[in-house]
Amino acid sequence: MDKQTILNVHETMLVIRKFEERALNLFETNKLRGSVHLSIGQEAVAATVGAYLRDEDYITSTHRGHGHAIAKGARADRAMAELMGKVTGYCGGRGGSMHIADVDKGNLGANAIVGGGIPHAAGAALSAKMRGTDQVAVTFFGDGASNEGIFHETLNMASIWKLPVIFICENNLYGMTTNVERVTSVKDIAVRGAAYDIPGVVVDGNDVFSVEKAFKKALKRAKAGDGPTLIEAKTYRWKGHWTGDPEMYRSRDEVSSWKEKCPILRLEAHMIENQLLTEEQIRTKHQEIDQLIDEAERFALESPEPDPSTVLDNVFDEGDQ
Amino acid sequence: MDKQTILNVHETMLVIRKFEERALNLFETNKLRGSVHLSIGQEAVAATVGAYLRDEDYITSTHRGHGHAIAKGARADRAMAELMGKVTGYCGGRGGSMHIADVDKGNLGANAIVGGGIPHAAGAALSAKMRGTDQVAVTFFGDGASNEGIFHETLNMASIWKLPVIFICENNLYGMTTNVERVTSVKDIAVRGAAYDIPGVVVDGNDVFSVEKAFKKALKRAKAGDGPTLIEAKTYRWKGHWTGDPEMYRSRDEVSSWKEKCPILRLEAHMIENQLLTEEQIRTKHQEIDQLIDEAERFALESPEPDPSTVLDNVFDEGDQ
Amino acid sequence: MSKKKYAVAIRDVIAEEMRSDERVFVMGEDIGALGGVFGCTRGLQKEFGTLRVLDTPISESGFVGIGIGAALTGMRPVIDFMYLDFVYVAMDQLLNQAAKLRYMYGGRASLPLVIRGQQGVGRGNAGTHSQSIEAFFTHIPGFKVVMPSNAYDAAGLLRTAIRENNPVMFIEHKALYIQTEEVPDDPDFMIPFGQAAVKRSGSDATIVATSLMVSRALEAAERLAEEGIEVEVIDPRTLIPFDIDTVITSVKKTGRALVVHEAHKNNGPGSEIASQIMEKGFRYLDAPVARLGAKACTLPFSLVLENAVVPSVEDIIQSVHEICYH
Amino acid sequence: MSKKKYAVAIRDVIAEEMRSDERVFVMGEDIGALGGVFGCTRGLQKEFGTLRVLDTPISESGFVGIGIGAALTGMRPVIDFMYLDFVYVAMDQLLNQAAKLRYMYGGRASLPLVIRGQQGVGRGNAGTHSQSIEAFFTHIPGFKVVMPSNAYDAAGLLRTAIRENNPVMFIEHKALYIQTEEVPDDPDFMIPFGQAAVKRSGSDATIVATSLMVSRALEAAERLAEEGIEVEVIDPRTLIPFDIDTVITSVKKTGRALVVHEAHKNNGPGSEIASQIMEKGFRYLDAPVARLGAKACTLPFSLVLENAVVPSVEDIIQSVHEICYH
Ligand SMILES: Cc1ncc(C[n+]2csc(CCOP(=O)(O)OP(=O)(O)O)c2C)c(N)n1
Ligand SMILES: Cc1ncc(C[n+]2csc(CCOP(=O)(O)OP(=O)(O)O)c2C)c(N)n1
Ligand SMILES: [Mg+2]
Ligand SMILES: [Mg+2]
Repeated sequence: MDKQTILNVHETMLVIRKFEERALNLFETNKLRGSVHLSIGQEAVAATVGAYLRDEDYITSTHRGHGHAIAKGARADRAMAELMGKVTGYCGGRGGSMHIADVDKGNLGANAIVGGGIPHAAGAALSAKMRGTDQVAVTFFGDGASNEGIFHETLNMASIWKLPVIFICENNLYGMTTNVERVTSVKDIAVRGAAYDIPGVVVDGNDVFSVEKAFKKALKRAKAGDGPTLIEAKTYRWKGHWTGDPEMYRSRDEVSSWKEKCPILRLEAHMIENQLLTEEQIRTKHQEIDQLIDEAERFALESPEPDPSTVLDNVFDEGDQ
Repeated sequence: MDKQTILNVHETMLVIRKFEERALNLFETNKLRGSVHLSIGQEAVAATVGAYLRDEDYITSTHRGHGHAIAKGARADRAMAELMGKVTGYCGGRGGSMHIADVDKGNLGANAIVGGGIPHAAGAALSAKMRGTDQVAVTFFGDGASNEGIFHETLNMASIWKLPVIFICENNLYGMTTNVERVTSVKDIAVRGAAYDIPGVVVDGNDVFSVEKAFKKALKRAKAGDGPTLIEAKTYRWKGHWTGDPEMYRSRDEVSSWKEKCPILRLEAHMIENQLLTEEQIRTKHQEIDQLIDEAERFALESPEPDPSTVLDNVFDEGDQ
Repeated sequence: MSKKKYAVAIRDVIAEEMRSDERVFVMGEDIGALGGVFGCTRGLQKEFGTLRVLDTPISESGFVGIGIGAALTGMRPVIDFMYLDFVYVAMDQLLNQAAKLRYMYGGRASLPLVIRGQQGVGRGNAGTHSQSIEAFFTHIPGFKVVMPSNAYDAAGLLRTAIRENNPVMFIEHKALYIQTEEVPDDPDFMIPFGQAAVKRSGSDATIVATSLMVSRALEAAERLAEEGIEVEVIDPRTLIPFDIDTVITSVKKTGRALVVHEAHKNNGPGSEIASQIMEKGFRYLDAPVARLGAKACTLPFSLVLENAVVPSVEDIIQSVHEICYH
Repeated sequence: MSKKKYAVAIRDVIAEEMRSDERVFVMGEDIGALGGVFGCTRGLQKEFGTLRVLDTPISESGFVGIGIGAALTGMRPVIDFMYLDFVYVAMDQLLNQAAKLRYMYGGRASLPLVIRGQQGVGRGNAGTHSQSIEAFFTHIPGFKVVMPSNAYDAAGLLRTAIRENNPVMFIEHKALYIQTEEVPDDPDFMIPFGQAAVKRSGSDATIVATSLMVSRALEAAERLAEEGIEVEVIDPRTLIPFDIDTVITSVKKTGRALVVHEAHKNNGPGSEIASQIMEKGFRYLDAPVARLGAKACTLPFSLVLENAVVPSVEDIIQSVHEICYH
């Protein structure tokens, strides 16, 4: 990873972290409502993948999708406005946290149905292949999603059609309150790649360089027309599944041991060690992002509510093809 | 396989073969209608598995299910009556060829939805486990079905719960008109077992002894509480996917090369070689079965049509629990 | 009688039925240690163990199918769907399998199977977590369809459902779980399917309302009474079977009817009910039967938009005005 | 004009649209070498290759999702469903995804996606291969729903569907594929959605009939004419959007209406249509709107039973008698 990419990945991780910390705060103070799932602790995966995607590449994401959206270029202000259901949000307040999308910029959407977005990425990859472009599609999903039938169906088709799609399973050890081991028959979800003749690789999802290595290889493979890769990133979510989760399914020790593996602190240590940024510069960066998030919050709070008389708009596209 | 079992398997194969040949003939002479899928050429799998199941064990089957039903003890006459939609059929004419079931005898049903019956077998196995019996459940399905999501979901759950269920994939090289290689990302579907930590084994589906060996091992494993096994039986259907299939997707040569591997002739050669039956005795057996099928045909033809005034019966079970 | 929340009433009935019938078990996502997202299985795994309170992977189609296999072979599964919207991924197992197997097998099998889940608005969960989708199960034959609007009914109907020999869609409402009611302690307390409850009597118009809409209809009725319009409010409690007789008896008296539900109005369950009222009560009708349901768009995330989509007390009042001053 | 079978009319429109628009492609099971079980894609793979006529594994949920991804990114997929009954395994991708994404994304995406499949009785395929399930797509907002009853309409409506920017359920009927009709050769021949066809005019009663039932309604009308009852027969052609104006205009004249479809009567599309007729035409009605649809049981395999379940010409005649002599 070159210096500029490292700086980008660092910045993206900070935006994700601080965006979500703020979202949690706004939720707790009743300034936003609904289902808000935080990816705090998992930022390295989204940020690293995002750094290697171009605008024209595609992603699909999940209920835990703020990080993926930001890494694919979403603005914090419009994303925050969407979390508040405001008209300036990415979906004009129609979608909320679980459906942030920006199709023109290649974010085909978060998806509130577990596994629901996986085939959409494969479809975008098929479309790229049909249109003869070198676009690549990435789909993020959780350990839990790998037990849905649609995971299986999509990997099989992506393999036989050699689609330029990369499957990224963020194994954060839990699906809601359920430990992955209790419901998943294999230790490493990556081994499931073999059932489709797809390379499966396990990476440390809290280490940007580990993610980078596997992802670059997958990108190369996809662009060469050799088909998909399944990457399993072992990581951890620090917060509850949902805001208010009593978290009785895991110990404080487990949580704090993972906090010690904070992907941001780890990258910052590397940056200091390799003299990419000083501690001072890092602190300044944090402040910059804090300001960005302040600004996003203000924008979202000040944005208007949607007009109820528009509620039936956009069920259909009435325009010409 | 002991002598008696060999004789049983041989007889079962003959019943299946002759039942289906007759069904085809009746279809072609407009005496029965609808979707009739024949398993001619694949008899070794059903017959061998059936020989090792007890009445209290369970099976679930597919649209190509006559053989499985017969091997699980279905009478040819009531099965033929069902193919004609007669009131004496296993389903009183409500289900037809694709839904023959005899739940009390452990046949939980053929299923016209590809993959639809796979979880039912796992459910029967779960039920056996809950009720503390040593019953085993077997589900038959095709190569095509292994690309349905429900295959994936069921194998995962069967594995984590160590259910006494055996997954038998009859890979007859085609799903309808589509060669398995064009739509399936792996050469051997058996390798998919590894994605669920389930042993996967390939057998020669036209050889009763090859099926026997794998199935006995799977039975032992299931009864020991060690969980499921995935058996892939490579075999071939001699007839079209449906009655009337123009079969443009395969060559005559391919079909005749597989006819040379006829599972019945193969077993008969073995029987003669090992002096289990003489040629004469085999001929007599054939005649016996021909008579059974004549009788079944007569029974079916002479049975009454259902009474239209009963059409709304049995939507619900109105009885006490 | 004990005062209980709707969620607790449900939990208690499941527990009692599990105690008295070994064949009853529950399966679903996060039902064990958590006790379900809404607490409807709280404490059950501790009492009955991990086999009879079976936590599943996120594999709805597969585990509904497994429930079917278990039901065919002597067990009585109660499957927890968390959000009923997720049934779409399991629709084949529900509508082609559970609903049809008994019939297709000529009546030679029974499927004692309860599918429980909650639906509706109330938590800002947006389009795929706020739907009301009972109409799928009233259209394809094979399911009994139950929609309790309060804790008392939830208890009585759930016991009937668990003891029923047929597939039952037991449709709860997320906004009702904290609703409290007196519930009989009788361990055999059951409410038969197909018996509507007349929640309020009146002579000027009949409202048929389900689930969360029952309370809105009652509120509207109180406000209409202030203007001298006396509304009869009927909660059918089960949609399959449907107690049309009670509705027609009411319409004979009032001559006017409105059907209110949270499902989409277009081709919603109210279309069937309105059509039946017309078929059986045409000569008593002084006005066309009115229908209210969610507007024809996906449920939006924004609260102001969501409120504009689902029938409100004001919408009900306005609709009653329209049929009364027709 | 050329005389064409319904199946051929469909095939030709797909081929023409694929020739004139590179973004159009077809995917589904056994559509390539075989050309589909009913021949609707015959010859296309030869002309357009294996990528644009894409044979899929038996993975309906996955390939509908892949179609959605392709539609979101500039392609215009036409997905072949062989038997529409199989949509149940793909219901989430259809009803939670295809139907909702545009709305949930605030209108900032379009989904030009056609789902084609046939339904209905006619080949003795029993319960899971004979259903008529348009009501799912008229209930959940987001799909246009098209039901051509003849080759001419099939051609004109399919071209509109393929050029439409929204998800379309294009619902064919297995018993109509060999039906023949004159079809315009104009490569831009389109029939707009939402325009009913008055198939026969009459003054005594209105029949609204869809798909296979249109011909049965016309046959019933001929026989009723012999007894002096003149029936107007309307084929709405699309259910979403629905041309209620043409229906009400007719009911104004006749005062009597019957809706006939092959889907189950209970909560079927006829419930919505009957309710709308009542809402908008109450004062013209001399009798309750009658409905005919499949009885409330799974479609049985036996032909005598199947015939007892689906509306027949006799059933239609009897129903018209009932509304006329009300
Ligand atoms: C089809 C479906 N089933 C269940 C749910 C409820 N649900 C939402 S998130 C979740 C857990 C997902 O786990 P995982 O895939 O590991 O993602 P994570 O939340 O850990 O990021 C569940 C069960 C859903 N949204 N969709
Ligand atoms: C869900 C579903 N999709 C498609 C079909 C149509 N169909 C019936 S049989 C069949 C092929 C099945 O192939 P395979 O599983 O290999 O079984 P085989 O017919 O070879 O025994 C297909 C596609 C169906 N019945 N159900
Ligand atoms: Mg997880
Ligand atoms: Mg096959």
